[in-house]
Amino acid sequence: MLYSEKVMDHFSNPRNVGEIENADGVGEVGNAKCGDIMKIYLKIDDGVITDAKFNTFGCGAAIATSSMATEMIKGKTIDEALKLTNKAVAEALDGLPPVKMHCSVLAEEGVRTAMLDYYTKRGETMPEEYRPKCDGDCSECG
Amino acid sequence: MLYSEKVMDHFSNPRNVGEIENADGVGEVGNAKCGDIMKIYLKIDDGVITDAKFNTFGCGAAIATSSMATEMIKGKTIDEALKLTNKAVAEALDGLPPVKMHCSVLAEEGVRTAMLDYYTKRGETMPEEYRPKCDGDCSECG
Amino acid sequence: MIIYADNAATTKMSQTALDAMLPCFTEAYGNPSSPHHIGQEAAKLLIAARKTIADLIGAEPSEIIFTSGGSEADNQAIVTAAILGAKKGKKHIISTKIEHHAVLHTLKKLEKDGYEVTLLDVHENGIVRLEDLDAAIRPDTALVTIMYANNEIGTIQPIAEIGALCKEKGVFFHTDAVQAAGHLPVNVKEQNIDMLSLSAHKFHGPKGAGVLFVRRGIPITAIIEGGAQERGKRAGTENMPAIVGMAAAFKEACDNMSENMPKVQLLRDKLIDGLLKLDEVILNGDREKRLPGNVNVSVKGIEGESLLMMLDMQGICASSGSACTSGSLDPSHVLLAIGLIHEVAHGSLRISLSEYTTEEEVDYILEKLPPIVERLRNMSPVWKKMKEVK
Amino acid sequence: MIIYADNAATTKMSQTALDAMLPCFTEAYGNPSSPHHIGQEAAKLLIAARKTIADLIGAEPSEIIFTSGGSEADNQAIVTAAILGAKKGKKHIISTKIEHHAVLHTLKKLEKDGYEVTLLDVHENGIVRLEDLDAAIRPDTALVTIMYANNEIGTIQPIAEIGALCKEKGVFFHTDAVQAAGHLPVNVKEQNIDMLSLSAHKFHGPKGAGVLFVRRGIPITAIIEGGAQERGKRAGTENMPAIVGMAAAFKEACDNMSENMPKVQLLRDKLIDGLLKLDEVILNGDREKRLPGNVNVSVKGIEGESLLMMLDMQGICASSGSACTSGSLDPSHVLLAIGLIHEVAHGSLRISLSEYTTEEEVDYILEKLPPIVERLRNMSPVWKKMKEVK
Ligand SMILES: Cc1ncc(COP(=O)(O)O)c(C=O)c1O
Ligand SMILES: Cc1ncc(COP(=O)(O)O)c(C=O)c1O
Repeated sequence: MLYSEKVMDHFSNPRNVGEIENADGVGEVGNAKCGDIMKIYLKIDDGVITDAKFNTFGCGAAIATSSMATEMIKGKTIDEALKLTNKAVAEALDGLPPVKMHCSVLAEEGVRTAMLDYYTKRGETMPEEYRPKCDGDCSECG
Repeated sequence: MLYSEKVMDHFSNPRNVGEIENADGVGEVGNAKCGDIMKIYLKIDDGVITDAKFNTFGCGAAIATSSMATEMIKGKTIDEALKLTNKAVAEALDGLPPVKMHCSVLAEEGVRTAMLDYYTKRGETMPEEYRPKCDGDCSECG
Repeated sequence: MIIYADNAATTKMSQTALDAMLPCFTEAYGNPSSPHHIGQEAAKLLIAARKTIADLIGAEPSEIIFTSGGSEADNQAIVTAAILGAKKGKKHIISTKIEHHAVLHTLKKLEKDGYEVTLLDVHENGIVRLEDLDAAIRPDTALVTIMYANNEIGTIQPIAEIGALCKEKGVFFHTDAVQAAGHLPVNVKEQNIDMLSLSAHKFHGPKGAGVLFVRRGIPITAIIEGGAQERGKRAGTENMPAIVGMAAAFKEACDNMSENMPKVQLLRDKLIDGLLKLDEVILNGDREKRLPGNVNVSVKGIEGESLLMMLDMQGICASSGSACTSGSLDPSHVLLAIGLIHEVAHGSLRISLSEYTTEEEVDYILEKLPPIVERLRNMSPVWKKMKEVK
Repeated sequence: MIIYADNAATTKMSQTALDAMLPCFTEAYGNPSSPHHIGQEAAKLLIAARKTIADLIGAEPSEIIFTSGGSEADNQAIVTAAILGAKKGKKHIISTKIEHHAVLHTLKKLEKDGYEVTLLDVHENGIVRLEDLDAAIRPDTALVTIMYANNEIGTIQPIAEIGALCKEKGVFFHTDAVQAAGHLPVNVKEQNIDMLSLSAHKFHGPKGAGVLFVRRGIPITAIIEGGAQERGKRAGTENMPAIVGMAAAFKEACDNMSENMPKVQLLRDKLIDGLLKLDEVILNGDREKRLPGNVNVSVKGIEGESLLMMLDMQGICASSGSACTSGSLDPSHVLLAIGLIHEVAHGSLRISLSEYTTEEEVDYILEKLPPIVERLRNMSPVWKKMKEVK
């Protein structure tokens, strides 16, 4: 497996673990069948992500990517956060083993799904290109 | 391969190497194609084998069985010598590896072929049951 | 503290085995096929190793083939039986859903070649139903291959009964004894085993050596062709150090089995009891018919790999499912076969002990595990949902 | 004095290789598939070994498959090409009459499965004729497999030319480099090699480890099925100590090749010159295009095994024909293929040197051999007949 030190750091000391009461956006992706579920909570004030938290059931990479993704979007504007890609998350972790790349996809999708919830709650439509594509079947990004 | 000590002894100090001038019986068996040729010389006085010598081209077992066979028939009567079997030679050597059993057959056949020569030279007929059977194709006894 | 508790994946070499091997590197380094004395020294060691192993399983030396490990032995056993069967028009093979991939994947290959494979279901504890086996055997059954003990959940099959049934029905019986050898008694005669595989590195022997036992009279198919080694049934210069080390390790394991295994079993039971005290932890496999060193639980609400990693950070080396399948995304086929749902299968933890494990180590595991479980559950949406539902 | 001069059969382990292996037994004994730190320590060693070997032959790490030895690698390479070929309706394979049995017997098995095999003749010196190869390649040729250097007579084939020809014709080229690796330069790119086999114990590495190089893009067929080791192309827990030892030995051999091999060659030439001074002794194989350590002569009028045994009693370990074929009654197929009559083939003597051989040892051989030859000739009816005829 050989995780990078960054992955190990985010796995053993995950940032932003928890829930946000009355979050402005909540997204849950993955499924237990595949062994990974991420639930992302966002607090958004004036178009800026002021807080992000997560709960994750999953492997080391799933926890580390959740931690890193929430770190990366905190303090960002919605537009910036929407542009977060799985590659960027993986790179920020100094890479992931090939069999674990799907975890970074899950993190990207988690953020977007929470965003979709935010847009929906506000009765707005999310820009098409940033809508989550994951149908929960992890074999696709494996 | 794992030869017995007896085989090693008869190989490294073969008894009765040589030729007998004007031998009473000479027999050559085996062929170079198979890698073994034995030539046995007998001196026979009054129905007793008074001397036996051999020349052998062949493996360690071929040399050891030649040596042992000539040892075993020296001093024996013709009748006794005819009864020498390959098994007896192999046993006297404390056994031979399975792939080398054909060498003991060669030794038996060598003695009998020399005997046949002796009978023929004297214009006598050799008892049917002791006639050499080897046709020189060693694959048969391999 | 470093605790190696992944002995089902591989074991640490025994010093006895290592000591036996070393001369093969530096002195008796010859090729046993070479007729000179350095080669013949190796040949003697080879003969001795073969006899040692044969004696320990109730076989003849000529019934032992040295392979590179358990997988190769499994492959060769199955291919041998398949080819023999095909000659008699028998192209049906029976196995179970919980075999090692070395068996299952070989069977899958045979299916592509026109063989028909029946994979028996198992009880919830992982044990095969003899009546199912009985019912599955057909006139065209070429082979029954059922593992002696499972590598994940440790379940021990009723091998002697299976052997007797196969004998009665006139069907070849192969058992993958890779996890059992050195830990449980093996006697191919008494247990009516026609073919058996074992692997040295599972009983403190070296990696790279295994044995295929094939009862005399069964014509063996080589899967590696070449030189005349192993009576032409397995080509390639013999891995002498590993073979010699395997024989030494196997002898040591078998000689001390009746003394060591009850001790290992006590530790196992202490560990199982301790783990089952935790909330929502279940034991996988049978409580009694279980390898002395095997502990396998599912810790609900968390995923195995993250649990392993946290244990590893505490110095505890364990496993989740078979070592061979890590890197795959699917949960273990064995856990699914005993009826676990995916979610619970993902949360499995295998702790496999050996005669080198100490009680102190078991206590340490029992001390370190609960806070880790709590921490992971605290960040698990699955766990939270479970608790809400209740 | 004990002189090991059977390095073509197997070699003594290098201390460097042994030192590299030992930690795999006692510390990094984990299974590289295990995610915990003891397993991952092994995984790191596995990655490093793969890279070391890949670099030394001009390949990528992903093109290296670890096997249990040269025979397995040969089998797998040929089966891989055969299966690929069959998918395209190509069922013709070209090889030579002087290949190792690992190749020849695999080809024989394929013949039974409906493949057609052309075995090229060789020149008297053992070298393949490129024009014969060119003529033999057909539209349905799936594979050309020609050994880099012969294990009996040491003849080196024009591998780069063969590779270029195969590339031009669009045919896969496998070379059995078991005798060449570590002794002659190998570069799979420059030499246009698609598949290559090597075996660790032929270059002072451990027994039980080999490599199959397969160029990227060629789909490999597993011959041992099971776990996902070696990207699913070779199942079975990796033989870590042997793999690590192999990499260390190969690096050592390649790094010192340009320094060591000329020295070995000088000794070889001294030995050949000395032997050819004897009456009715002929050199088998090519004088120039020859492995640095290989000496193979036929001593007319005597048989090889008895010669070996007498040499052995003087402490000299040599061989007659391939070590793998000892125990058989037939003279070496290689010696027959270069045109020797049976009688002369039976009298062959192979003395294979290595970088561990000293000049003193060569002198000792040259001193001890003549009286032995004389003694055996004195009791040889074949020799006497030869001398009478002359
Ligand atoms: C040319 C050649 N190919 C293949 C092999 C087989 O290698 P191994 O014995 O390591 O399987 C050998 C050695 O025996 C050889 O010399
Ligand atoms: C039950 C079982 N069978 C077969 C194997 C394969 O053995 P090896 O890895 O030695 O080839 C293993 C271990 O991985 C096993 O546990």
